[in-house]
Amino acid sequence: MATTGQEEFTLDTAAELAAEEGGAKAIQGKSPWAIAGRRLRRNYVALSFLGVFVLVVVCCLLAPLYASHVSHLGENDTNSGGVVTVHGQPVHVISQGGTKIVNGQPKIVFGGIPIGPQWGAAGGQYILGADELGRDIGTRLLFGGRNSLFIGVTAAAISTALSVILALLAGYFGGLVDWVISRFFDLIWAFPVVLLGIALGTALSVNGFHHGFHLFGVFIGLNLSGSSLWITILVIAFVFIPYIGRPLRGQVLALRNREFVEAATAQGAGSVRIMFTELLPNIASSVLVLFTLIIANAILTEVGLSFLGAGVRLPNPSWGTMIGEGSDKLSTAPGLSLFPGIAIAITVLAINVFGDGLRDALDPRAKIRIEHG
Amino acid sequence: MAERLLEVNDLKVRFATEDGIVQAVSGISFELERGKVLGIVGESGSGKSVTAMTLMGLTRGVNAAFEGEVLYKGTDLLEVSDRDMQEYRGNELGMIFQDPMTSLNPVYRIGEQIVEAIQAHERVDKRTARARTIELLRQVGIPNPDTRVDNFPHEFSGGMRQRAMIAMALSCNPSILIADEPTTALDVTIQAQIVELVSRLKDDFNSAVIFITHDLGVIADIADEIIVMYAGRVVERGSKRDVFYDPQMPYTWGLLGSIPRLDRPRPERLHTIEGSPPSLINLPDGCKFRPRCPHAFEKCKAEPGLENRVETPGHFDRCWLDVEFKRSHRDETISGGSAEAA
Amino acid sequence: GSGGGGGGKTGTTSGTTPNGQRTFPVLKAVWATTDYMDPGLSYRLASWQLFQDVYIGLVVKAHVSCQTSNCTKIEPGLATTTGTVTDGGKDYKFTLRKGMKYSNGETVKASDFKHTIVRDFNMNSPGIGFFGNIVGSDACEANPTKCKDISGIITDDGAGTVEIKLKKPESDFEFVLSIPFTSVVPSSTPNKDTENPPPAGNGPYYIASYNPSKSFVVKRNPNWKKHEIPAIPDGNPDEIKAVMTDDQAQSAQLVASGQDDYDENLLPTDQLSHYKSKFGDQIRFFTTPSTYYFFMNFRLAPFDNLKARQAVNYAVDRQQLVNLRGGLGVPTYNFLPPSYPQYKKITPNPYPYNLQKAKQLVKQSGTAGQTVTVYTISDVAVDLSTGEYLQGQLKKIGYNAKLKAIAGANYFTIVGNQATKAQIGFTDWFEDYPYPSDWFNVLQNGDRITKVHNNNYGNVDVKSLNTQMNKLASLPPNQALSASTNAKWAAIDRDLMVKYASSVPYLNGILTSFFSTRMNVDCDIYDDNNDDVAQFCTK
Amino acid sequence: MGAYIIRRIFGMLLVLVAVSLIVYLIFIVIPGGDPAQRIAGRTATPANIASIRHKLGLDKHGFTGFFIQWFSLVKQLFTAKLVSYANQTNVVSQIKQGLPATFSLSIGAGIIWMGFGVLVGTISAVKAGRISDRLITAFALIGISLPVAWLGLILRYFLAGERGSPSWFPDGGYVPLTSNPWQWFYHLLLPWFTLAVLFIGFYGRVLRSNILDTINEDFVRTAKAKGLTSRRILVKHVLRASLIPIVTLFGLDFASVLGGGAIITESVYNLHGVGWYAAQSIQSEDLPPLMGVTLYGAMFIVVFTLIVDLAYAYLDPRIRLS
Amino acid sequence: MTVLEQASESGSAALLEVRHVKKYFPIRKGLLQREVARVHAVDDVSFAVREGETLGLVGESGCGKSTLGRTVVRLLEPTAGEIIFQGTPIQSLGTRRLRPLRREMQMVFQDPYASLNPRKRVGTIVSDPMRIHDLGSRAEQKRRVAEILETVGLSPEHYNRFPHEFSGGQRQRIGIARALALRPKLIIADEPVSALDVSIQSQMLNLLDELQKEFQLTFVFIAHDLGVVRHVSDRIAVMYLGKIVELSPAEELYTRPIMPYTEALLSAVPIPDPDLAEKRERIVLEGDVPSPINPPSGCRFHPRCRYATDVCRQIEPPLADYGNGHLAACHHPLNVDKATLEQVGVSERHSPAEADQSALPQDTSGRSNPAVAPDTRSR
Ligand SMILES: Nc1ncnc2c1ncn2[C@@H]1O[C@H](COP(=O)(O)OP(=O)(O)OP(=O)(O)O)[C@@H](O)[C@H]1O
Ligand SMILES: Nc1ncnc2c1ncn2[C@@H]1O[C@H](COP(=O)(O)OP(=O)(O)OP(=O)(O)O)[C@@H](O)[C@H]1O
Ligand SMILES: [Mg+2]
Ligand SMILES: [Mg+2]
Repeated sequence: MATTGQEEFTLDTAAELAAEEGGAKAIQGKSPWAIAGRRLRRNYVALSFLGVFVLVVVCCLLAPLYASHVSHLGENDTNSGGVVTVHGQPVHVISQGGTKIVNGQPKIVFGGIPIGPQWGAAGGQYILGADELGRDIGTRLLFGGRNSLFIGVTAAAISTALSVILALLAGYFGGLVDWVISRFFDLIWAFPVVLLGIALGTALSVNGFHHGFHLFGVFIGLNLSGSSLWITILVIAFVFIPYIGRPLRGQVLALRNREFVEAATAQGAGSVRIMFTELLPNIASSVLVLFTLIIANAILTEVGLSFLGAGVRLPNPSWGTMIGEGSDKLSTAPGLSLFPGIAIAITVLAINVFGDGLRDALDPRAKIRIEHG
Repeated sequence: MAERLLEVNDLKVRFATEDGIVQAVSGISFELERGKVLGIVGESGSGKSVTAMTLMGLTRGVNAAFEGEVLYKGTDLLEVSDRDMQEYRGNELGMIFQDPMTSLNPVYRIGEQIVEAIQAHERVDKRTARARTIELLRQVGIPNPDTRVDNFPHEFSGGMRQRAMIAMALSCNPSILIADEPTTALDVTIQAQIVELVSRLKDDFNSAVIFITHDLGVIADIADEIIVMYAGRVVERGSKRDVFYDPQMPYTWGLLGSIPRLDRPRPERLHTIEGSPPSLINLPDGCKFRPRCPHAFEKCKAEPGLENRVETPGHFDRCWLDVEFKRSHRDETISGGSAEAA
Repeated sequence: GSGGGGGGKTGTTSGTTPNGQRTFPVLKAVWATTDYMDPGLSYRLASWQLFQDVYIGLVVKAHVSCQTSNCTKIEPGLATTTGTVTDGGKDYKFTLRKGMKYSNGETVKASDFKHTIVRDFNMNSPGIGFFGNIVGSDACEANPTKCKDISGIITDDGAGTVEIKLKKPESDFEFVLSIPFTSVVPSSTPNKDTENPPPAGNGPYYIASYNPSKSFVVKRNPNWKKHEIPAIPDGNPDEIKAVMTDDQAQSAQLVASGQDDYDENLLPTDQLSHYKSKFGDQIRFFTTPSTYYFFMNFRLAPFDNLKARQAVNYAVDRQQLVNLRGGLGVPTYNFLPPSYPQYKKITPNPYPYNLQKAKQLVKQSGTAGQTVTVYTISDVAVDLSTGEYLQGQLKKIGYNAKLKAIAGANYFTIVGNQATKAQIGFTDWFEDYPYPSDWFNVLQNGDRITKVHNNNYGNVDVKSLNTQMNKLASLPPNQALSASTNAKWAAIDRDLMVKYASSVPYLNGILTSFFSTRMNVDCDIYDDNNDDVAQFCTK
Repeated sequence: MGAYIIRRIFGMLLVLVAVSLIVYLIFIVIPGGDPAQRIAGRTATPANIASIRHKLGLDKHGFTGFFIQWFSLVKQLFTAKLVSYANQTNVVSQIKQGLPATFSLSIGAGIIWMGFGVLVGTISAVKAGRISDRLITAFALIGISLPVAWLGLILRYFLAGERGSPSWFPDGGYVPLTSNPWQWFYHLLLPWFTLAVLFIGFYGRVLRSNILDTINEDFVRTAKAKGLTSRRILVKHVLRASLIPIVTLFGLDFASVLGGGAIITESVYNLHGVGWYAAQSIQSEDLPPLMGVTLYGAMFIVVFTLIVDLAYAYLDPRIRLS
Repeated sequence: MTVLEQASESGSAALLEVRHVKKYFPIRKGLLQREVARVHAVDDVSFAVREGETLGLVGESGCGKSTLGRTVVRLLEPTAGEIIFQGTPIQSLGTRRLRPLRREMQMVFQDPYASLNPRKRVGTIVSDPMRIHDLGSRAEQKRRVAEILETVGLSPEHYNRFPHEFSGGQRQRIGIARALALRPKLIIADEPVSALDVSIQSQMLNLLDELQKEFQLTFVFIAHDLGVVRHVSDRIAVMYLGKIVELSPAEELYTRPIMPYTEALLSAVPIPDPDLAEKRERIVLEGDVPSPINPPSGCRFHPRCRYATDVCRQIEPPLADYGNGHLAACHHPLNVDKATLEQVGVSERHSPAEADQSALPQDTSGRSNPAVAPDTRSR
């Protein structure tokens, strides 16, 4: 009966809105989605963070342009012996070290310190500095972002899709099916996320994953080389299954006893029809919210895995590997891990804020537990 | 004349929602005296609960606005601060809600919850409070109250929970007991028990009762005075006999006629009130019942005031129709086809 | 023998070294973690550094600095001499010093030597590969855990003599006898990893306790008599207490903050200049007898092609790889490290950095565009970057280069397995003992290629040079170190690296020693691959 | 109740068996990870390797070989005889040695994140819509958006260590509580907060929305109608109900951290706990320690799941265990 | 004469026959999830519904009305018994064989909020049944939906709206439209008006009435409001704790309740007439309905029955015919004259040796049915 009372929603704002919307008539014939959309449209914070996320995605998609027109270095182009012109002066991309003979005594000259952020001083090169092999951090950041986002979104999508199917099966059929699927969830759940992720990531990255069978000459299965991004994606997708599957199963279980499902059964609808046309639309908003949450978490998990060397394989850049690679050069080249870290924080924050707004608009009670420790 | 406990003058309550402003209650007035039962009837959404909760100060919030007066023994409760309102709640005004399943905190024992209510207003130790709780439970008819006091709400049946709610509401001897549809969720047999209990306890505790329901049958049993609400307004108000035997508002006729009654022969067709209650955001002009009223005429485009239009004092209605016209036409609505069937 | 002799002469732990009063009570150190604290099992620098003052073999390497003196010299250890060699280099005879005792009070017996070698076999020690030339070792090699006796080792506890018979002469056998796998432990030591406490010591110190990957405590051997073995200093610290960590930053900070005195780990390359400017001479740098190189597989395309191998040599800018280590390295084109008497710098520079030329060679070889997978170690940042560097360069000269990073613990097993078909990759070699056969014969000899566990990762196989190496490795000790032999080794080095471009050596490593301000760095003797902790002194 | 617990324990054992089987499965697909070769070292002879293979039962192939090897691993683990392939240290004793650091980290961080989480959640719910709520929500959101590895690195870099910046905190490492309580505390402060930040943000947000949901419950309205003070309503009725789901979360998160789940924090700060041990073993692809750590971690999660369920039944009397 | 015989005797064929149907819900516990107890939700119920009639089903909350309804349309699997629909036993038909029969029997649900999928448009909700059974083309389906919407009093413009945009009464109309979409013969309506306001409720009751006439529908009408049931039903079955305790032609139940439970139920119905309410004597039943897990022995109503005697505690009374198709299960039938009683022979047939004198009808001749006004009694 009472509204949630979360918003500071005074009489004035309500009157304004009502006028704006043309009163209650305006909502006639609008789907729950449209109404959620209307709520979302009013949430300027969420929308602006969605804008931030879109901006990040667009920037990352433009990475090849950046590489060819601005930095003139590809994502994996090393340039360790190179020299760039900064303010007309030639500067080594990597400071040169070694032993020099000084007064007949060998003396160590420390080197290997990559050039720092140039902010345009080097004519578009090394805007954010170089890494220890002279690669352009800016370029790698954009390409790394592509990989990180791709991993996050794809892993979340796969995980969500699998979980939805499992949750529907478990919740709808109950009994033995539910028992088996729930135990499967329990089992993955019983593993510490990071540990399972790393174990799988490490194991698969050595020689890849090559399992499947041939059917009439067509290969059905997975054939992934050890350095494939898909390994990271599948690992992350796998470990998150119970985190989405469990809450969804609960929802399906609750929905399953709703009268409209009984009504469909009474009309003679089959299980598949009920699962996909009656139940699925009703968990769809939770799925959407969980999906955004899982994207954020998948991106963070990628960082954890890559940091521990079980994620994206070098030399492919990803924000996680970049942080890991830069971790022991913080004092001479802090940008190496600082920039990707900031990029992740902004991206994940944007997803989280937008996800929050989405949840407020759709208002399912989505709760999810994930560790990254 | 008995002590006047409560006087509500032109109370208006509005809520801001995202769909617009809800005029939940628009100008409701009544008085209540000790020992009396005021029945409020009306359809779902007519503002019964909002009225009741506003009396208790439970509708306050950033999205609510109030107008009018709620004078309790002379104090305007709308002006009382939230903190001071705590003294009135439970102590002066007790309340029972519709759904006994959710109105009790599931994680505390029944006894604890009643003891808490007692201790909120009186400086008594646990033991005394508990003894009183057991006594209260006995009074509301819970068997073995000394063991039942330690049960959790889910171990009680619906009827017993509602009894426990009543015990809780009465624990501090409030002058007014507000019962918001206390029987709606219960079976007829249990409903009868609860109605009987409330009217008995009203006398035992010497309090006044505001009894909200949408069931005219229940109210015929218990109320002294009746308010009929429609679209946030009082459309008819009068003594029980006035409202049942001399209803002035076509809406009241409709209500009476829509009930398939056991005390009358089965009609071919039930009377119906066509259409559905108006949205409280976009109220129609004039008489709010006009769109559904079979007798509406030109004058109804202006809203009638709540006035005494009949000879009986204290019987008010909001209808432009001529009293004589009403008296001659209402029976076909109220008794429906029964006349022809007989 | 009973040999309890003059144990009571000094009897105290306080003492002096030839340099005067330098003993001090406790050395607190930060150490790298190691695999085992057992001379029969451990194969890591971190523990070998300790063992040189704890577990003594028949002979020992000189405890002198390689930077200033000839550190490849072998000196008598438990034995009174470096051994009497007869039978054309096939028979070694040693006589033990009298009255030596282990830290646990047991007497050092001649039979302990044989027991030590048998124990190595029984424990499947990584050291047993060194014993294949001893007469009667075949059965033990075939079934190490069942090994009971080796007929080629004849000991006499009464006379205190040890005689070792070899199947054929072996140039480096004296050196083999100086590595910890042959360091003598008491016969009572069980044939398994003892973990804590480690086996009793027979040097000036013993390891009192060991908590794997956490800490250890080393104390003076109460049964050690002053100057008992001339080649081994008695040691300054009375006790060494070490915590173990592989976190370079943390370990440096512990010393910088004065909590500990000595940082056994490498300084974090990232912070070299910071530490250097702040702590100046408390940090010392030592070039070690080590070579970092890329192997190239002779058996697999494209590196079965000489031009391709040469191209890689041209394409690797040694200076950049030194940079990757923060400057801690000396660029090299030789396989042998410079501290060896057999070393002869290859001049002029055979492969000046020249990408153009490299590209050309690749084109000429007809291998351009082939897919090449670079193997490297994943969990050491520098090694990973090195691999990335090589991959980048290979790409630049026209290969479709991929990178495969493998955990360090597994890396050599994997690339050493022919089934892996590793084409090219990172590797490095720190000497077991200072003789070229430990380099060429192990790493570059075609006759030593095995199916698994191959140390010749590149399957380098040059028939003529194989013969030459085999010959030079089977000399009696008196010829093994002669000038002409040295020159022949140097020639092999040159031929392999220049004529056959068998590998891409790029640098000799530099390691750091970091001392707290209370330590006197002048006492620091960097011998072989390690500081000699026993000789540390305070200011 | 008793039967319920027995049934649950039985189920837990099954889960553990399955977990061990999965870990084993994951690691036998590592082709290069032949433990025999690894144990034998760099100069091993084929015979040497063969004998090690035999000892480990690796010479048995096929289906039975698979189970024999798996069974022998698990058996060795439970008899505390399992040793690492990389350096032959005893897995159980290594895990035991990691316990003080891991427990110190988890318990401290747990207290911090629970305390702050509840505080943050309650404040922002009570002040819902106001500036303080917005600020807290913003911080909470930022908190859950920071990668732990990065946060740890940055904190360690800026606040600890010998890098020119003032070193306010020690640069990683663990000092046992028994040897120096102050140093123990001092060394753990940064790791505690690093680990707790994410959870504080997360718990705060969950609690906030729980509270806002609960406030609209009928029984809260009843409590108001009784005339209770708003503080009492908040604490006794609202918080009590809102905390129930948090307790579940906490139980599972805490279990996973206790079980060595704080791998990244322990690695970044070089705390030699169970998580660090796991990270080390993973990097060296060392099956036995991983088997040990995973089972150890799974055990905590499984046990705490049971504890959470029991606590839940206690906190919410409607739930009957069966 | 049994219920079933009664149905066939009365001439018109039974559309639905329910024979000794039981539905128990197991309660599982312990290590192996053993079944430790059962909820006797429906316990040996038999009745028949003739084509075109409306059978009302009343009883208190939890007495098994919905369970019975759901079991009949095979939303729940019966634990035992037979369900014969149009002469076909359907209690063990598989999903596939059941599907064509589903066209013939539909269900209307109580909760207008829960019974419509909130994510579907009204048009889809109503046309779904046709799609499931592949009836007609898209266009035809659409046309039919418009038709049906009109029939139930909604306008075709509502086709594209969502359920949340409708009031409770309108939603219930949608639910009815959905049930009608397949032109079923039998509709099981499970408290279709309980959640509605009186003014809307009467609209609904009238609508159902019209529809029944228009489409020759047969109804099983479940409700707990005796007034509502009386208004719609031809015959009424009263349920108590999983059993039918009385089954009677509609009016007769109100004028001549035989079972004391029915009597009490009737007397508890509030009457919207202050004078009548004051006058009439109420039988307030003590206590609550006992748990269906351990139903009381003998007559299930005995703990709350004011006429209960020993025989009630020990022996379960069978459903006996008191003439005129009026059946009741009681040891102490009310409103029955001696002749009928003798004819039924309750005491001989159903009281064993220990049956005492008290197992005779109470003398209630002097007391009128308190719920019913005098004028209707004469009818
Ligand atoms: N806090 C609130 N904010 C906004 N709208 C409210 C609030 N409380 C009540 N309303 C609206 O006020 C109107 C009156 O509601 P109220 O609960 O008083 O009806 P009622 O007569 O009690 O109905 P019922 O019989 O269903 O209980 C409804 O339309 C309801 O949606
Ligand atoms: N799925 C189920 N599992 C266990 N018990 C059930 C289930 N469904 C119903 N019951 C129990 O069976 C009994 C009969 O329930 P049913 O819903 O048929 O009652 P009802 O007469 O329809 O009541 P109401 O008037 O409240 O709808 C109740 O005690 C109920 O608790
Ligand atoms: Mg209400
Ligand atoms: Mg029901």
